[in-house]
Amino acid sequence: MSPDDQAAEARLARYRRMRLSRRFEETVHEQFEQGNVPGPLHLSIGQEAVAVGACAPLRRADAIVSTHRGHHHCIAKGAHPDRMMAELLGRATGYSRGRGGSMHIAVPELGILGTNGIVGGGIPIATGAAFGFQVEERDDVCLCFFGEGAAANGVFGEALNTASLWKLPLVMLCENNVYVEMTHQSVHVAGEIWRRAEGYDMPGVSVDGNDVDLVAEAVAEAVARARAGGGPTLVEARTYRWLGHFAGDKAAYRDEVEVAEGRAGDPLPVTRAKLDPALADGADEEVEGEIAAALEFALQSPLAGEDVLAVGHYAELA
Amino acid sequence: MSPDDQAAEARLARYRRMRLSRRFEETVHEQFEQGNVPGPLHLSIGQEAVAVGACAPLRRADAIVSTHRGHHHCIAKGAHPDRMMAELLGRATGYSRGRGGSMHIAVPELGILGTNGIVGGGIPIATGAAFGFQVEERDDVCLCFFGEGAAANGVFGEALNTASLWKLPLVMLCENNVYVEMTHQSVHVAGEIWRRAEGYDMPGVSVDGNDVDLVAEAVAEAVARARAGGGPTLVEARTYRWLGHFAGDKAAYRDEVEVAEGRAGDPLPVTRAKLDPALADGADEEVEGEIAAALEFALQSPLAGEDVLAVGHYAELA
Amino acid sequence: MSAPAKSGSLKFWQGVNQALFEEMERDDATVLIGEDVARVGGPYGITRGLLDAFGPSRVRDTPISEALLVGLGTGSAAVGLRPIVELMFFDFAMLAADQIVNQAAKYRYFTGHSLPLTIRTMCGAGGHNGAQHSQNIEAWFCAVPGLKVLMPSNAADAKGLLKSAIRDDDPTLFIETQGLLTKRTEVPDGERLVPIGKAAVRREGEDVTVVAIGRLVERALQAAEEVEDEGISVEVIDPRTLSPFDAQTVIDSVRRTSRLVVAVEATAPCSFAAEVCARVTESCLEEMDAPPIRVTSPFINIPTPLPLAEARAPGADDVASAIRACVGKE
Amino acid sequence: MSAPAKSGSLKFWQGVNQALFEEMERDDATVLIGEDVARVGGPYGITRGLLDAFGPSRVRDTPISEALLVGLGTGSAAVGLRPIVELMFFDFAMLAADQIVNQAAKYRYFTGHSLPLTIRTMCGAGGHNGAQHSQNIEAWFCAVPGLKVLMPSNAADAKGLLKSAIRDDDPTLFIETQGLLTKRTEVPDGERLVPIGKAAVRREGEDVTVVAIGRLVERALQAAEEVEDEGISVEVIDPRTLSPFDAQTVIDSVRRTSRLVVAVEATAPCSFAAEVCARVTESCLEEMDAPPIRVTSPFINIPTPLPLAEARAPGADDVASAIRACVGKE
Ligand SMILES: Cc1ncc(C[n+]2csc(CCOP(=O)(O)OP(=O)(O)O)c2C)c(N)n1
Ligand SMILES: Cc1ncc(C[n+]2csc(CCOP(=O)(O)OP(=O)(O)O)c2C)c(N)n1
Ligand SMILES: [Mg+2]
Ligand SMILES: [Mg+2]
Repeated sequence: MSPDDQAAEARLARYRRMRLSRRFEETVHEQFEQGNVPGPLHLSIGQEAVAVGACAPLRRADAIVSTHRGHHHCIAKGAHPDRMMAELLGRATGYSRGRGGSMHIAVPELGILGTNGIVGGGIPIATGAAFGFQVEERDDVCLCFFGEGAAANGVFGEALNTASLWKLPLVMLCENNVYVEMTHQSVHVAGEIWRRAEGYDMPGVSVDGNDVDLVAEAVAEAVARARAGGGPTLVEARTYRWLGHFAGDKAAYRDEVEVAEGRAGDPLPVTRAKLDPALADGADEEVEGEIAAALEFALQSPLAGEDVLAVGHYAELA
Repeated sequence: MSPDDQAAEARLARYRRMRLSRRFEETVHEQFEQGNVPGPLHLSIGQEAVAVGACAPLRRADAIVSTHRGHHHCIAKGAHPDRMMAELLGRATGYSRGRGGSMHIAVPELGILGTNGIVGGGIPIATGAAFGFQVEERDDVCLCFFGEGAAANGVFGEALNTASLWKLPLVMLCENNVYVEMTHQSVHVAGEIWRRAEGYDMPGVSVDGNDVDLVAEAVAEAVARARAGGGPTLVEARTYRWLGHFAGDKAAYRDEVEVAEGRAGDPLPVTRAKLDPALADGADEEVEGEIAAALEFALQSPLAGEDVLAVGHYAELA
Repeated sequence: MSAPAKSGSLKFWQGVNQALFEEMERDDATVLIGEDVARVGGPYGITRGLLDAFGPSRVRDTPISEALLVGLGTGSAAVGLRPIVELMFFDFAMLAADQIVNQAAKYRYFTGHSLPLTIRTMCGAGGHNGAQHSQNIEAWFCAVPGLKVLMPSNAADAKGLLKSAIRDDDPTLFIETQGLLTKRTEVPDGERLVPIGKAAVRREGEDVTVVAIGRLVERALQAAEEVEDEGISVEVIDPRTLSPFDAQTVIDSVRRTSRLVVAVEATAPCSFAAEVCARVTESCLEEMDAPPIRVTSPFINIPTPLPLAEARAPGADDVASAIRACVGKE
Repeated sequence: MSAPAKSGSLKFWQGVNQALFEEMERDDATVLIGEDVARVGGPYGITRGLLDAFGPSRVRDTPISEALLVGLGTGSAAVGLRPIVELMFFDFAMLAADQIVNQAAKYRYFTGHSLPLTIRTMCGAGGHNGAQHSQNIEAWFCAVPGLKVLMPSNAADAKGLLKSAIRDDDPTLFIETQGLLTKRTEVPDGERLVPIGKAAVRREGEDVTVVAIGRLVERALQAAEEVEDEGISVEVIDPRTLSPFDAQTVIDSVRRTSRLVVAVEATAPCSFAAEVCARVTESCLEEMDAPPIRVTSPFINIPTPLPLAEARAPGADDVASAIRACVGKE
């Protein structure tokens, strides 16, 4: 296969993943509005290019750590829409037995170490995974997703400092979607996050988070450095949170012009435009099928019952 | 009085303070070796110029927050050697009733909000004091002393971020004495601490911490900015810890050449050399008298007894 | 938006909101800081109207820096403010534990000066927020000298206790309960301060003393109604202040009823319920006719789906069964 | 430096040191990280020799970042290591509470995977380090599902329990006691694992059961000697594991003796001592002839001067008086 063909194939795959994430969330959002989601839902619609681009350079053995807004991260790293849908719909077949929901999805066998209800809570864990890879002399890396709001949690600086000192195979990926709950990032972020890397003697870059190829490129460089023992990199990807902080939040605190501009950065059309339309249509169809099947699987699955409450707290009882 | 005379007088005062701190610690160190200090002792000998230079631009109403190694900070801000000596010797007349010791000295009425047993623990409190001054629309500032090791505590980044966003009248003074307990700073610090300011959109400077005038100059600039509403500044002062981490620590983990070079930076002689010898001798004499009186005061005071244990936990019982 | 009507029937959150309004009006040194407390009036709307009323200097949205938040309170209190710091969920207090316990709580001990700091937070599994947004760790803070720990169970006490907490010259931890936010109670007109350290007898009875806190108070009262028809007379006591704990009121009651049930939303080990059992049995075991019984959540994590979370939390029926077991009428 | 002799009479710290050596030898996935644990072998010398023996990749000095430290353990355990994280003083665990409780302890619940993480720390007022370096907050962690909490009282158990903790597939919090570091006990030759969750009866007796942990075990045994001459026969039980707590062993004992004294170094409110009183009275109040008595530190901060710190801590004499009071022989 020629390099061009490979590039085309890679781009199609990326588009397909982004589309899968988008349709997954649109579908689960509908389910939420129908009252079928027994938990909070933080949607990442509009941010798909960050997740898919960042995971593109990763191998199955690489790890990612996600956040409270992590459906797209999980899907980008290979989580199955059916078990994710089941989890969000509170079904016993979900990744966390239907008892965890959106903020507690983990698939360690795929290197997905977990979404997290604590903002910034995953940062030390990601650093730890990178530490583990280094001790084990594996050339795997850990990619840590976090929001611009999470950068205010002290563990951010703790992680940069030690990761840089130890040259850990860590990629710190700040997904800046302009909002932190109901307030603009300017309330939360002094200066620019990617510039904080320099103070810790590590490279920092800023990238257009709505261009999946640019994100993939930037992260690929960071991943290559990490695999080669060159240490961590801080990447800030600029994108926009289309919807409210959580499903149900009308986000009346934002003005329409800003929202319209934000949505204009939709990462899907740009990528789709670069594809053979027939292939793109085919991908869309596949995605529809996959999503329909996932929803079917979830709705067919039994709701998590009280029997799931006590299990899995200790090895003895696992 | 001519500017020159003023400068000379100021320098004499600074020298006198440094000398007071040096002799205070040498004296308490002797007492420690005689078994008269019922607590840990972290000595700052060799670092006097950082404390005295940094406090030189401060007014009584300004606040400082200190660390576990804070005798020189307290003396520089005006704490009385007698009550400090009493505290370190476990006497009921000490600043903390003799029950707190070296890591728990506070004199709020002098703006000394406390030394601290938690490395980095004072950083949020200093930020809070600056916040308080801002809300009260006072033009006072808070100076936060912390070591290069403390910069690894997450609260460091949390403080820089919010202080910069809110333009708080805060001066973050990193006293880099090259050691963090028993390990070299290179084990603890990625890059250079003062450079981290830029990532938080605030000014950062590095200064020779063994030159009291240079420290005073750098901090005066930061203080002026803070009083004028210009926000926080990060100042890193380079100095050297002459002795072990605590009294009793032989510091065998350091090589003699390094220690010799470090001690060569003694801040006292350089300053003394710029003084009228007669005045300097006079200052030395005064200091000897003050220290002798302080030791006398402490030794004459009763040891803190069990009666101090329960008092001062709640307003009702204070 | 402005402050809700000053009296009549109020929701729990409105009691909190009114207390904040009244105390911020009363004392200019009072400030409120927290994540999303200003512009949007709090994720649950509890602080709505305060920014408009008191302005951006005294009411501030903060970055996500819980440890710093508490330090902002401690430091500003040390230089003359009377700050109120909101930690959105009690679980997040873990990120600030050093600043609360090692710093704020010990400030007076080290300095001899007052520290009029109020920390507000929200506990419990009343939402569908899962294992990291629903925990009850009040017991941690009851073990800390220098702190005062408050947990109101209704709108009137929420208002009156918070006002007392804000005026108090020691650091107070004021714990709101997620499951109570929208519950209504009558709130008397005019200024009413609920004293810190004083328990409330919610219902008098002869056969068994039920000590309940937060969300379990209402459930205990329901249980008391339920078993009344069975001829069991229940006394229900709401400590309201967990530290310092008004043990005497409880002990006097148990001396009369000779039976004790303690109901809390937390898990049992080393909980406030354990403390009540210990304090009471230490003082009057000989006068007790039955073992004390704790009604708590099982020792497992809090699931996200609300039905499962509610299934895990102790209900009125659990309290009722405990009462029956305690009086030997199963 | 290398590991101390493998047996005979060992100091508490040597038991810890040997366990670390043996387990790191046994399993290459075992790593040790902490502040000053490598080059200087720990501020108290507990980890001496490990860097030389296992090298700088597996034994690392870290920056002062307690929250990150625990995360380094959680993340590396998640990808295959068996990490041991040292938090120099228990007080500093407050800076890592989120990572311990919200993250590590819930990992298996959320993921279904093991998390073989061991967190070592040191509690108690045995030094002259003051109110921020001497606290006993073990009760906080006994309230956390998913964690196992261990507190050995002698060198042999320190060694055997730590070995079990390191091999355990759940996160364990291993609490060393400052006041015991240099105390000697006989440590049997060869490999000996002390089971997690099993209490030890240190001394058998008929009249009263004394449950003691950490530093209070030795003091309880001294007290037992002391009152023996007065004709009081004391049973002393050392739970060793605080969570899960081996309540049955204690309850069976109290059923025989009908009396309970609980001695801990912590302050009383919501302490492990409160939990023991609650568990025991819940199960066998009718069989008890006297109220339980807690012997704890008073509810005040820990002073820095060692004589004052010792005056504050409960001593053998305090345990003895409690025993006499409990059996009614004051
Ligand atoms: C430690 C902590 N503090 C506060 C919260 C409440 N909270 C949930 S999401 C959120 C905003 C996070 O913003 P950002 O990091 O930018 O991520 P985004 O939501 O934009 O994806 C906050 C404050 C939390 N979950 N954890
Ligand atoms: C949170 C916390 N972690 C660890 C310690 C133990 N400790 C005391 S001093 C110290 C080193 C501090 O180094 P630095 O900040 O450079 O200050 P210096 O001692 O050089 O003045 C450490 C690790 C502590 N007191 N607090
Ligand atoms: Mg964001
Ligand atoms: Mg230093």
